[in-house]
Amino acid sequence: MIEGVPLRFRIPEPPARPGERADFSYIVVPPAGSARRPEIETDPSEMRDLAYSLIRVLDDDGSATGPWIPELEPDALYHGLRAMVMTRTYDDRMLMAQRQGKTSFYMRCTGEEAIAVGHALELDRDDMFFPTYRNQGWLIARRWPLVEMMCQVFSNEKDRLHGRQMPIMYSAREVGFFSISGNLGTQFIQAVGWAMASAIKGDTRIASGMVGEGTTAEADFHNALTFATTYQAPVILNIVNNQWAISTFQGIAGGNQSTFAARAIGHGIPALRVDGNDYLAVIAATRWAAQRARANLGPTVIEWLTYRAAAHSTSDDPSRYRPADEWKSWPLGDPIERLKNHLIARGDWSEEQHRDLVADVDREVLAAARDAESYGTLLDGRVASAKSIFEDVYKDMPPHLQRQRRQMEDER
Amino acid sequence: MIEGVPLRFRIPEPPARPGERADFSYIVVPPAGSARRPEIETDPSEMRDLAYSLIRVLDDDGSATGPWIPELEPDALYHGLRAMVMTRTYDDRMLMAQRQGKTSFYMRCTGEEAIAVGHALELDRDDMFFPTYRNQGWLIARRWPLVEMMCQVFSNEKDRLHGRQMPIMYSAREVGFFSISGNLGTQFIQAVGWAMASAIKGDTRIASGMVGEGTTAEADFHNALTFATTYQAPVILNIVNNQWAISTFQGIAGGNQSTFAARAIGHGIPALRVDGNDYLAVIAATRWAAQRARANLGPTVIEWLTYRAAAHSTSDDPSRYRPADEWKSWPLGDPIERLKNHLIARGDWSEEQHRDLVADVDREVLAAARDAESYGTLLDGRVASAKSIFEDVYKDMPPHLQRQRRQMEDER
Amino acid sequence: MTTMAMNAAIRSAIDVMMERDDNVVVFGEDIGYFGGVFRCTEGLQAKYGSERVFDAPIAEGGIVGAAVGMGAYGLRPVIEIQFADYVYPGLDQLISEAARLRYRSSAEFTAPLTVRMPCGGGIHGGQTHSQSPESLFTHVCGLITVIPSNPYDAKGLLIASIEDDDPVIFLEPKRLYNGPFDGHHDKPVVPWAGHPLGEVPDGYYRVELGSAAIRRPGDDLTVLAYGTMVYVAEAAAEETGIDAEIIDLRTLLPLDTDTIEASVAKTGRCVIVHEATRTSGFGAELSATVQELCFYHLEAPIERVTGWDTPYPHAQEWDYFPGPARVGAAYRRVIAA
Amino acid sequence: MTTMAMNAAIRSAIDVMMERDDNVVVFGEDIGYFGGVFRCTEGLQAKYGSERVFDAPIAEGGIVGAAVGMGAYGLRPVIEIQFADYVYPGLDQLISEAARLRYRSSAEFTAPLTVRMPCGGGIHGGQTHSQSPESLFTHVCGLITVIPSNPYDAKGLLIASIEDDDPVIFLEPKRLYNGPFDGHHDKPVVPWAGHPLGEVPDGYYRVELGSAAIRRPGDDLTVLAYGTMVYVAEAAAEETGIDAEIIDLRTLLPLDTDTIEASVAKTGRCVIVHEATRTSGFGAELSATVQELCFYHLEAPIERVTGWDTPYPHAQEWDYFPGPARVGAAYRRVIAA
Ligand SMILES: Cc1ncc(C[n+]2csc(CCOP(=O)(O)OP(=O)(O)O)c2C)c(N)n1
Ligand SMILES: Cc1ncc(C[n+]2csc(CCOP(=O)(O)OP(=O)(O)O)c2C)c(N)n1
Ligand SMILES: [Mg+2]
Ligand SMILES: [Mg+2]
Repeated sequence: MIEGVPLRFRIPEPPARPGERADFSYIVVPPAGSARRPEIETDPSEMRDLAYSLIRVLDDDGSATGPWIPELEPDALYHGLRAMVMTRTYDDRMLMAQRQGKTSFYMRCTGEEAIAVGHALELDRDDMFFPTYRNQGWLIARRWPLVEMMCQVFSNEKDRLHGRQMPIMYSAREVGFFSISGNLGTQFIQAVGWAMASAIKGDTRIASGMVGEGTTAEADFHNALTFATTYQAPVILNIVNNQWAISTFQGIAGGNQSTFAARAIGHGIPALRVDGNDYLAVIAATRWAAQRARANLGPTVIEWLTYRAAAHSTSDDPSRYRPADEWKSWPLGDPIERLKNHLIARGDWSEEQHRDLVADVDREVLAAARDAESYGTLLDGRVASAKSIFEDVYKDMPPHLQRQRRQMEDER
Repeated sequence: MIEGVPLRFRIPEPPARPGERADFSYIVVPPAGSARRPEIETDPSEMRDLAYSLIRVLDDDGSATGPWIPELEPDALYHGLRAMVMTRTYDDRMLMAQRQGKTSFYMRCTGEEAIAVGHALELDRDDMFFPTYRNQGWLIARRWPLVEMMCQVFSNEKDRLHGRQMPIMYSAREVGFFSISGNLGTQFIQAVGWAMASAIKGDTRIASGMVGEGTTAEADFHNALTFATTYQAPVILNIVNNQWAISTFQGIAGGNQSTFAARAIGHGIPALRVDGNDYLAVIAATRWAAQRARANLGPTVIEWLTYRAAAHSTSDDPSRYRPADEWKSWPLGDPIERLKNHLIARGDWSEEQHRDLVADVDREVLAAARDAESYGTLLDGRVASAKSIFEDVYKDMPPHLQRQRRQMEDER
Repeated sequence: MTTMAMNAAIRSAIDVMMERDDNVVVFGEDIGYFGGVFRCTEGLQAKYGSERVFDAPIAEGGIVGAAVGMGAYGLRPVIEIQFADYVYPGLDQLISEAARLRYRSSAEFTAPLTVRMPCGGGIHGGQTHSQSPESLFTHVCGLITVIPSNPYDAKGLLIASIEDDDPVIFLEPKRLYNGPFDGHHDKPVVPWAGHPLGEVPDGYYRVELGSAAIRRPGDDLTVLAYGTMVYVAEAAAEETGIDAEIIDLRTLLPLDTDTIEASVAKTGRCVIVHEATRTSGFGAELSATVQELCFYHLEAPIERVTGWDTPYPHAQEWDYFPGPARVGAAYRRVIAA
Repeated sequence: MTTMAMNAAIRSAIDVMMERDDNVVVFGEDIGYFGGVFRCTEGLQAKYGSERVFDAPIAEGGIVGAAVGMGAYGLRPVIEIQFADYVYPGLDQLISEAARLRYRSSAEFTAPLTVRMPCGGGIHGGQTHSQSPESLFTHVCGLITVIPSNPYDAKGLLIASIEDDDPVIFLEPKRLYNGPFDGHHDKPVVPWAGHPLGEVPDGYYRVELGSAAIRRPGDDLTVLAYGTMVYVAEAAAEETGIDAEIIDLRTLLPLDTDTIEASVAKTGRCVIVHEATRTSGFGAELSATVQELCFYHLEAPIERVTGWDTPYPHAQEWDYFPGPARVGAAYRRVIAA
């Protein structure tokens, strides 16, 4: 018996703090192409290893390799690249707008563009996506008008959400993008419920939900996995492991003891762990999981390994809690660069074409911003009317809200 | 692409309903002694198989076999047997009292006695146990007075909980038994918090929490695993898989897709899956997990495989949802019979001695019941005073409660 | 017309709606094959199949969350929380999601769920089977809160709730499932058979949300009550001989302030009765509203008779439960004031 | 004495208590190395080590649940919920566990936690960074609910909360962290430096729980307010010229009814102001209480000025926020009545 040893309390610490050298030795990067690709019919118990490996298609030279290479038209690749570039450009423009006071708040997804863009382009138009606040790439990939997005960010007169939601909390049913909640994790189980409903109705549409690695600790993450497995719901449950949750590194969510993909194992759900900065891997893994769901083979969990290159939000200053240049050491690189290099390596693209693309996208984003600003911004106060805040609380406005609305008008 | 296939909604069904033949083919019973016993220092990633195997020590002939045989004095075995017999006798007596209206409610643990009894006798006196309502065996094993237990069940004048709690919701700090909550799962994370506190203080005490397999679906189950792994808390997290949660079989909690022990894998916590009707296996697995915790090796999850032989509670009639004789087909037998046979096989016990024990225990329980009833029962209304309900809401009674207490007295 | 107990009336409402609308699905803990611990869904799985009536894992947050997703898809989930005391793990999904989905998406997505839950005491359930959390829901804009007091209303209100396009919290006073209960726990149980409100049409009908019912017209004082307390209020009127006008609110939000105002304007006196703890209970809102609407009519202070501000005790249940004696004492005080 | 902003005063309270009592531990999301999104724990991890000040997983239920277990062990956890809007996943542990542990175990086990959370609007946080859920807590017996309006009180009340042996909900109006705010959002921000209540002793002192403070004595009417609304009420008094007696409740439960009663008995008029939605907000309880205690003194209906019964909108924040114009209008109506 080992007794009488004083217990110790251990708190996981990130490998590097400000002033220290970035250290990603905890990220093991296997060669591209090394992860196996089981048939989608494989029993989940036969593929637990995939929760610990890393699916990668693009190698350091930009060539695609291994069993996960997805069949894709060059056009599709080009569209993905353009959407990623557009997403980053959009983010930079909106960040600037926030600095100018045109909006109260903004969140970028820099470095993570491949995930939402690839996911959006691979799923079907009628599927439903339950996104996070870092999935603007989906909207851009699906060509939801930039002006619509910006009007929401500016909370202006043309904002379809009537200024009710904070910036970036989009809702875009036409492109299968569920209304974003400010509460973490709540939509993961909703995605499962939506998928259950689709199965109940004998429909063919599937759902996909996304959370950050920090959010895996929330109750609704567990609810989602339990309901997904019990009812074998046609849903993809994505975990974007970008290493940070505001100032908290992934070890605080339990990431030092296991991969996040492995959370699925105990529920008997197959899990893939995927290089989220590898656009081809994103397409391939999404396709595999979607095929399983559509074939009545049930849910799949995907952990996307990536890095949050920018601040958490405009309210955040990451240099207070991590090395300012950590991003430069991130071993999985930049998704845009990697896809660009791949296209170049294939002979389908050139540095010059890329420069043109960037310039072109820049112009498009700028034009959209001008257009959107013409409908007002938070700064100039051209926002939805005060009395509109009483609408949509209920389908029909109950008497007490009518009274309150009258009172508001009387007291102006 | 497999598309256009209508989705199907699948709801797990138990193998047999009333009128059908009991069917436990889903329970795989490996031979006793076949599960390996890793050293406690083994890395969790090296023992994932134990979440899918079944640790058994006692074979069908009552002999102990394999690497998990615990060292135990014959006296300790005798004490365990006696506590199990006492637990069952106590349950039967209290059931009768409920039928007589002496209490409003009762819950038996028939068939599951080995788990709480063995756990109680193996852990240290100063450890803290966060129990379920089916863990009365702990109190009996630790010789908490039967009369105390019964006075709580009768809600009588001597009830230490002053009639505030429903019957069986004991609290017994002296024997390391935390106050039972009526809300499922809430205490699992509390056990982790208690263990974290012990580690923070450099103490040597550990915690143990228990939930039913149905309760693994609750949020606090996930909270417990996340906090336990992140802070490597010295805690044992037990899942009693007795196949049923009221009328709902284990498949609805996700048990058809995986074992419950395996829930731990994704959190990087070692898990044991144990024959819960095998007293020696209970002792051995508890010891192994406690040693890990005391040696600063972190948490362990244990799934105890057992069967809820009786009704869920006195409000329940299981013949409405499962074959009335299902218990008879349960492949892991009766824990009392199995330990008895083992003692007989060892030559330490006989049928006659056992009959004497049962008679002796019967007398003791009956005497205690008489004693307890002398302090009143719910039937005769000799319960704690009405005004005592205002005490212990806060440490010091605030003015509004004093006013309400006065009002209660005025209006009598 | 058939005589139905309240749980049977609830079952009948669900049955009618499942028949009429394929999008109605029902799930919750133990509600499938078994039919629910209070038998409110008995026979429905056999009738509609386990794809539309099914057991759920023990995860109230998951149950509500999945229902929100289903509602967004286009279904009308009717879910059961086994006891109102267990709704708290589901509160985040109710407050942060169901209640605000329409608003935050400008009606792109909605959550037309009905969340049924047994509430209230009187069955020796102790602190975890007796709670009345209604006031919490009424503080959450976007939710509708309903609480019937008899089989007829239960069915009509539940049908209206399921048809409503917003999330409805449907509280079922469990002590009323088998009969009206006036707090005289030592008297024999009275069944619904024989009570006029136990007569329930077999088919479809609605009792509109947002309208109260006057259960007993009277001139001396107005009593605002709901659920079990309606019968306690009636018993107290009978026992004190005070001519109370007893209003059964039926829907707490939106509240039928017209009926309340008219009554208090007439009587000038008001007693509010509920079983929930007093501080910040729904009685507070009622009291504030009455004094705002009827200040110049009030001849006596408004009184609240409620559960005490303690957890619901097990052995002292009848000292906690606001019975006819306590309610009658309040009537007398308010009349004497 | 030092001039401190309110977040600094909060930090100072925790610091003082960590120094005095080894059993005080602090955890929550982003509160460790980083010091919290509002900097309320800045520097504490460096001073006391990560064993006593540490980051938690994003699981509010887990944070509260772990704290309950620690409290039962004998520690005094001081936990932070990053925004009050995110407390709902932790409500079950607060309502079903922390609040009732002492009662259900007859004091064998207790839960001496302090649950800090920023609340209220005014920072363009929209519906998920602006809520004021205080009334929910006040309905839960077993909890104490505190809400300071200035640095001096914040420190003294927080020390008293940490020392208290019962669970305390400690709400921090986030718009007050950096300065008093009277609702005139278009005027420059006023810092705490210069405000008398920004002067804070460096060491230990207590402001007792359960006692209100009269911020402005007056004869015309009584205003019941707390948190940010205290300054709005002051501005409205100044702008209308009405001689309001402004009471800062500081502790909502237990409530200082003596101070309230004495004031309303004197003025005969009462306005209640809070930022939370109106229906079943804490104003309802206040209104009910005032009319119970002071019915025969009241010369006009009690008015409630509150947030509207809608989610907190982002762009229309200042139409939602109960500012001096709305509060002043209520003063005038109550005086004229
Ligand atoms: C229920 C809830 N708790 C806390 C927060 C505050 N919060 C917003 S984002 C965030 C970090 C989330 O991290 P992660 O899930 O890893 O996503 P990422 O930001 O990295 O994409 C926190 C704690 C919240 N929005 N909701
Ligand atoms: C939060 C909560 N939800 C629901 C219930 C009602 N309930 C009491 S026991 C029970 C079944 C529990 O099953 P399991 O966890 O398997 O434990 P067992 O009874 O089999 O020991 C349910 C649903 C509860 N007590 N608490
Ligand atoms: Mg993250
Ligand atoms: Mg069970």
